[in-house]
Amino acid sequence: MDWKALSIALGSMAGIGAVLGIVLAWGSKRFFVKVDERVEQVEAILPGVNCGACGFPGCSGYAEAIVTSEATMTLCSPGGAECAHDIARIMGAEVEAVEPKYALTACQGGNVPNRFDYSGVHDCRAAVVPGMGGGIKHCTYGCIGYGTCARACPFGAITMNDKQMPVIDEEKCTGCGRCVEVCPRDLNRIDRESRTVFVLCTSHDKGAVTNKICDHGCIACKKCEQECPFDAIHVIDNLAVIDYEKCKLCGKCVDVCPKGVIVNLRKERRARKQARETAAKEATT
Amino acid sequence: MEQAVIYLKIIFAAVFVQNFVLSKFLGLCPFIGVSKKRSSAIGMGLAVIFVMTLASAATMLIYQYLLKPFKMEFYLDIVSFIVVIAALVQFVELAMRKLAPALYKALGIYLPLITTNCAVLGVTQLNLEFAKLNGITLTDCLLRSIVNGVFAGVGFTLALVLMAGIRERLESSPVPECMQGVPIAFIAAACMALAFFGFAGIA
Amino acid sequence: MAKQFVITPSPHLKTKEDIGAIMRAVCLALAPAFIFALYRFGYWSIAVTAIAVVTAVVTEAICQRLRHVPYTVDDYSAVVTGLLLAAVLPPNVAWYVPFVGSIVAIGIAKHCFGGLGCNIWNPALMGRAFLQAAFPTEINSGTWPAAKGESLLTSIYTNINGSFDFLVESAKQVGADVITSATPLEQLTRVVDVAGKVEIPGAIYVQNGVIQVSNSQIFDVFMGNTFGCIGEISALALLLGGIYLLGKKIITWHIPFAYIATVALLGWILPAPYSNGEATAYTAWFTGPWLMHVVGGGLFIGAFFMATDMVTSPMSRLGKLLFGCGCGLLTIVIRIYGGYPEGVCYSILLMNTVVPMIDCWTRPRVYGTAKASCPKH
Amino acid sequence: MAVGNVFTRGFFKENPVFVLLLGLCPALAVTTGLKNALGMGLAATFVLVCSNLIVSLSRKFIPKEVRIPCFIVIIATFVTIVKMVMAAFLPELKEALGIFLPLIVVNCIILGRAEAFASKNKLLPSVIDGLGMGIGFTLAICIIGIVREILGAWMIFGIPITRGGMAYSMKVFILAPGGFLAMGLLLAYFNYLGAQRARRLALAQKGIHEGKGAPAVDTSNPTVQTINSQNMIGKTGAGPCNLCPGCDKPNF
Amino acid sequence: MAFLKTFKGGVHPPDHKQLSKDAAITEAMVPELLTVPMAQHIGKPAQPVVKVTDEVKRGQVIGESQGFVSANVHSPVSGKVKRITECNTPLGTKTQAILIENDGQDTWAEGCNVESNPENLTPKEIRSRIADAGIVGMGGATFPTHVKLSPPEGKTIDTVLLNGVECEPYLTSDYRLMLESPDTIVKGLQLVMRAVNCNNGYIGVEANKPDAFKIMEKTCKELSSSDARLAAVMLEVKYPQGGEKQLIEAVLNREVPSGRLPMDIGALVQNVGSSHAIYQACYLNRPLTERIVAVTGEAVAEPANLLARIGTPIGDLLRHCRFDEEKAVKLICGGPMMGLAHFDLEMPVNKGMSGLLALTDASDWDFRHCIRCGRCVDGCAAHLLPSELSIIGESGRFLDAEEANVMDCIECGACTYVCPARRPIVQWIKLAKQEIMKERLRKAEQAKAV
Repeated sequence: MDWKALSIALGSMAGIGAVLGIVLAWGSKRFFVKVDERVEQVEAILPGVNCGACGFPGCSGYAEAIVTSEATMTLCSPGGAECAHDIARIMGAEVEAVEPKYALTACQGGNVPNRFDYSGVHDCRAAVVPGMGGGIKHCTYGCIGYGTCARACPFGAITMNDKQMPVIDEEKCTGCGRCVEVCPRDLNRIDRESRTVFVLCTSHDKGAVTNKICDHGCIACKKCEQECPFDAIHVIDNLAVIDYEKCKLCGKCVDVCPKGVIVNLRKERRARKQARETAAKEATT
Repeated sequence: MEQAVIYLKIIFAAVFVQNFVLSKFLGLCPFIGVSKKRSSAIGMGLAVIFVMTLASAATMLIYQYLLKPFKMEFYLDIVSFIVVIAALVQFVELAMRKLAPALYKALGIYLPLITTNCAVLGVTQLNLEFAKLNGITLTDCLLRSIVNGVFAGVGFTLALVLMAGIRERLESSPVPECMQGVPIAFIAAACMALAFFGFAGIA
Repeated sequence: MAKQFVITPSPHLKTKEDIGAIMRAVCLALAPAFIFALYRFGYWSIAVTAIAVVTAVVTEAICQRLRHVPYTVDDYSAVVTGLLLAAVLPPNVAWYVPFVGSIVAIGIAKHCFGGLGCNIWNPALMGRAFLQAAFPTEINSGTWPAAKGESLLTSIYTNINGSFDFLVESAKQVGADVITSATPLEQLTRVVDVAGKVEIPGAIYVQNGVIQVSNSQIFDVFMGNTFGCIGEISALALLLGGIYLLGKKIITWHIPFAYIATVALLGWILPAPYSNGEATAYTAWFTGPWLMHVVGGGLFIGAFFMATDMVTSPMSRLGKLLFGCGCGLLTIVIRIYGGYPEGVCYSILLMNTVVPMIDCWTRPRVYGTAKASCPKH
Repeated sequence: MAVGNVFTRGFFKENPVFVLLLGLCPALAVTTGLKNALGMGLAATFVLVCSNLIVSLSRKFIPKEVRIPCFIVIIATFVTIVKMVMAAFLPELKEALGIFLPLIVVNCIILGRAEAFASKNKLLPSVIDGLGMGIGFTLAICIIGIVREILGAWMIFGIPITRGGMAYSMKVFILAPGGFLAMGLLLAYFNYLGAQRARRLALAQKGIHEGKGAPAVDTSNPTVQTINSQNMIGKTGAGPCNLCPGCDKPNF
Repeated sequence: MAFLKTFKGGVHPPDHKQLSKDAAITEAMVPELLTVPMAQHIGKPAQPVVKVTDEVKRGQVIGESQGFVSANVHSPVSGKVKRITECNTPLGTKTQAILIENDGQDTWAEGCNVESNPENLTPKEIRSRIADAGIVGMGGATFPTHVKLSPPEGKTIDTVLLNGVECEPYLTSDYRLMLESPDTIVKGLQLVMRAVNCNNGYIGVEANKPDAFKIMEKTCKELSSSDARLAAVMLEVKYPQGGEKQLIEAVLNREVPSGRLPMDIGALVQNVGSSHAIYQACYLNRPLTERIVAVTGEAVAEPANLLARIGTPIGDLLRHCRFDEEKAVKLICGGPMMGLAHFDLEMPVNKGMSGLLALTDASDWDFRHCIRCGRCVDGCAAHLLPSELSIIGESGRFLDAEEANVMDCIECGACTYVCPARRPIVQWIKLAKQEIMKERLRKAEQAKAV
């Protein structure tokens, strides 16, 4: 054993280590800057899809806003309740449960005839630029059908069916609201899971006009208005509108609507919720 | 004049002919990871140049004054170099955060990436190989490794920035789905490396 | 039901010149060069071309099939790529060289990046660079087929100075199929000082630190009476094609002009290394054989057909000038100081790499604003 | 976590090269042939196992603030040992690996495993993790190596595949561009396979989506930016996106 | 020919003007029922001031201007108000419209159609005459003219440019007007110059209309005086030479700063048609109730330049010129480069409709990826990078387009005309502008809320 070499090696390594250690220790004291670790912690929890549903520039912006308590912790739609709880744990606060929200398209696109041929960019927003005819279909309130919402959805929850109407997959939908922003006809809306009765039409055309061009359009017949036991649905400007303050989601209006404009999603949603819960149970066991 | 030509050749070789990324495969992780945006590519590149220069100088000094005289260059080089580089990077980061916050915002976030950037340790190893093979004077060795360090960093930055420009363009291209992101970056790097073959044999 | 009119966005007039028309014009412009190649090198050169073109078209169709995008082989862009690739291959390469080259050019350099319009590098040149690295012996063989039959131009210009013809003639006399000789640019890179020795007819040599190239040699090379790749030997034919493209406004003058001018200027200015027997010496400044640099090798096909490739060149006019100058600089540096006799291919590829940056630096000044701004994204 | 999973996940699901995109430099630099690739892979595996072992043993003693330098020193020590052993017994291989042998120190896989796994787990799992990841790394670079050797030299393990077949080899594949190209095409191929698999899975269990996949590297600790950033790079790579519920898109 | 004045950029589409170039201006048949839209101009729509069943006379104000940037609307015929409803307009929007049943008498309202000498009018009076007559930019932009003539305090106009360029293919209405009524145009120009108190007036004419140039030059020389220097300027044939900013650049070599107006650099541009209307308003007391429309295109058998009443359905004009409804594929109001396609034959003529084209070519938008040929960059009169904008548009990142100066685009369509990949660049640009405006509105609202 070459003791000399060993001791030199040991000594020099120890020396380097000591010198660097001292320098770093001094440096960390000398150049100390306080940073809030929580920002990074929160950012790590956020899904990182930068969808903007929270209203901040990306997940990092939202994380910073949470830590500086500019924003509440429940704004992240994609992350959902789980995410909110994790953030709350870091921030040392409790949050109320977040009910899931889903998007819904308020048009069923019932066989509306075309007014003209269109050749150009297939984007609903392009179709409503002045001079582009305002959508190919005769109904100037309903879905244009170029799938802008489907392309805008960051979660692939919207697909266009063969009738060129958007179909929203509620399994994938996180209620982020991108589709609401992009729809030039304001057809998409985000609503709580428990709210299940909707009028799927936005046409303010006169009943006769709507009747002629659309088989799923509100014709302002007022049957729903008469049927409603809670005075919660009214025909305003040729369109049935539900007042959710009064609506008890009984679904009577759904049954009387001759055009199938009003729908009730309770059954489907309940079934799906049950499936989700059993799946979650299985996963834990 | 002679000296100048020699250094010119070193520089040309470090930047183009023996480009660290495109012909030596050094520093690929940051090359692929930080080349998505031009601004961050420039930041990363500058940080690498900075650290490479310091590391080249520091490690050459350690080699000349510590490892070589005590005949430890065979078994203590890696350990001592990496420790010095790690400490250096951390110290620079600390100092920059305090003294130049603006610079830290631009470059500092890339500094932690550099410790494990093999380009930095790689340049010290290459300098070492040169110093071992050609026993020229100490100052010459030092100067050479610093120049090599700076311009290897410049070469890295060049490749990184060009790559960032290309990837920005690719972002709006209908790249086949399975190739999006990293695979196409590698294929672009392959094409860049092929193009850089043109410099072969110069100097 | 009333008549349904068509609604389209304005403008309602569109130029007749679509991508297909542009590509067809490029094919047409390349025709003289290939007709000349048929004269000069015989049928195998056209077979090589055919292999390259067919492979390119088939690869394009296959790629589009795999990517589930519409077939656009009818736009002739794959044909152009195949033609250009063949143009920069030696006439006597094995069949698999153009085959592999076209697959790489279309499959990797074009469709991996998203197809026409998205490629960063000129596909044909990328194919060529790949082949150069993959099959170096095939590409740099230095053997060229002896001209089949009496070449028209050979007979016309033999009496001037058969610098290359005498080789062809002698090969024909001994019945050889191939002859070994250097292209003019290869000769330029291997020049030696022959001070005091006899002058070799047709060779390029150095005297008193100046490279000696006779006008007749240059004229021969210009006419295509020389050795080289299929499509690039006749500067005259390429010039005709280039003028046609310029006339049809398929290309603008900026890139070819900047490119050729830079090559000529730097070819004249820069000192070239040569061997004076024992060591490497340098010729004097401002004495370079600039005309040989211009007409020899692939400069014309590079300047008129490759560098002007729309997809891989800058968009603004200033950018095009910059691009051309960069190509010229790199070409000359590689030719004089680099390891390859020809620098056109690599110089264009290198400049293609820089195009995104050039595009950013040379954004036009927007009407009514003080200066152009490069968006941060 | 099951020991078997710890061992095997590095092979495919979290392959350090193809999925996490770590250790790219050696994966391209020394894969001109199968022989070098195997040598590098084994050397790295050895270092990985040993460093995981020591890190795991000493995880209670090393103060949190200086653990990264400590890990680096531990790794560097083992790399030096490998270097010396190789110099003594396999000088040829050492020459072939060149500077990439000492550069094992900065191979992100090793530091990443030390930080993310060994410093938090007991001895046995740490060693198994190191072994699994090491084998995954070796596997990956051997795949690259074999592809490049066949295409570039028409040989496997230095033995020609057919007599006189050299003519068809494309020498570019043993050069730098070929390395990048092979890597890019292999990654694309694995992406393609991953996407196919994800699509099949999604079809099979329509709707029922597993929870978040186990993160490759623990991201909850923000003090170690190095590892975080590496993980960020890893995320940009292939593999199904495990961020959003029900998403079957590969995450690029 | 060598160095005619022009601007930087531009393209050369085929002009197709021979179709209607030699057809003298004729009066169009006045239909039984006219639809007079209330929004025929940029700015707030006019407010109807008549009720259903009211009797109206020709030239009577039926829509009152709302606010400063707005214009009056007058009845184009005498008759009875039948209905107040909605109609499509050539501007591509829907607006309120007054349906008037024509009584065939064409009785002018009181004080209208009376000759008067405007020599003694003050600038302010000229402006108010113009405002009362409801004159708007008749080249297609339909910007209220009196607004243009009222520069705010501190801004002076030193040059008035009359736009006789008519660079859009097919269109010949301005050309015919210049040939047939040169002195009204020049007198109108003099009135404008007096209204803004400046001495220099130019009329820009493209070199492909040498006869019009000659006649304008002659008239200018005749009417020029020391305090009103008039000249005709021949300009290179290039699209969009007739763009306001391009005309200023070509004639005066000045650039309108981004986001500003020509009056900021002391220039004022008027269409020759507007000038003619100003003449009629001031000399004849006739409000703007008719305009010249070039009805042309491949599907029109007898192309013509018709003097049509505002409110005439375009179907009537087309049938007047014997258009082939089977053959026609596309109807365009305005020129083929900037005009909008329409599908409604009942849509009325408005004040800005300079042309009515029935084309047989559908020109599908089967576009490919940008091949970066750079033709759009060379052709762009605003010196933008249309290809970049199109790529931004294609990938839907509309808000990014703002950084690429999309708001400076004049939507002339030159980029889209030359694009060999057939990319609908202008549509993406319009879309991006729309989205950016929406975003700005949203931000402003947010700011207001905070």
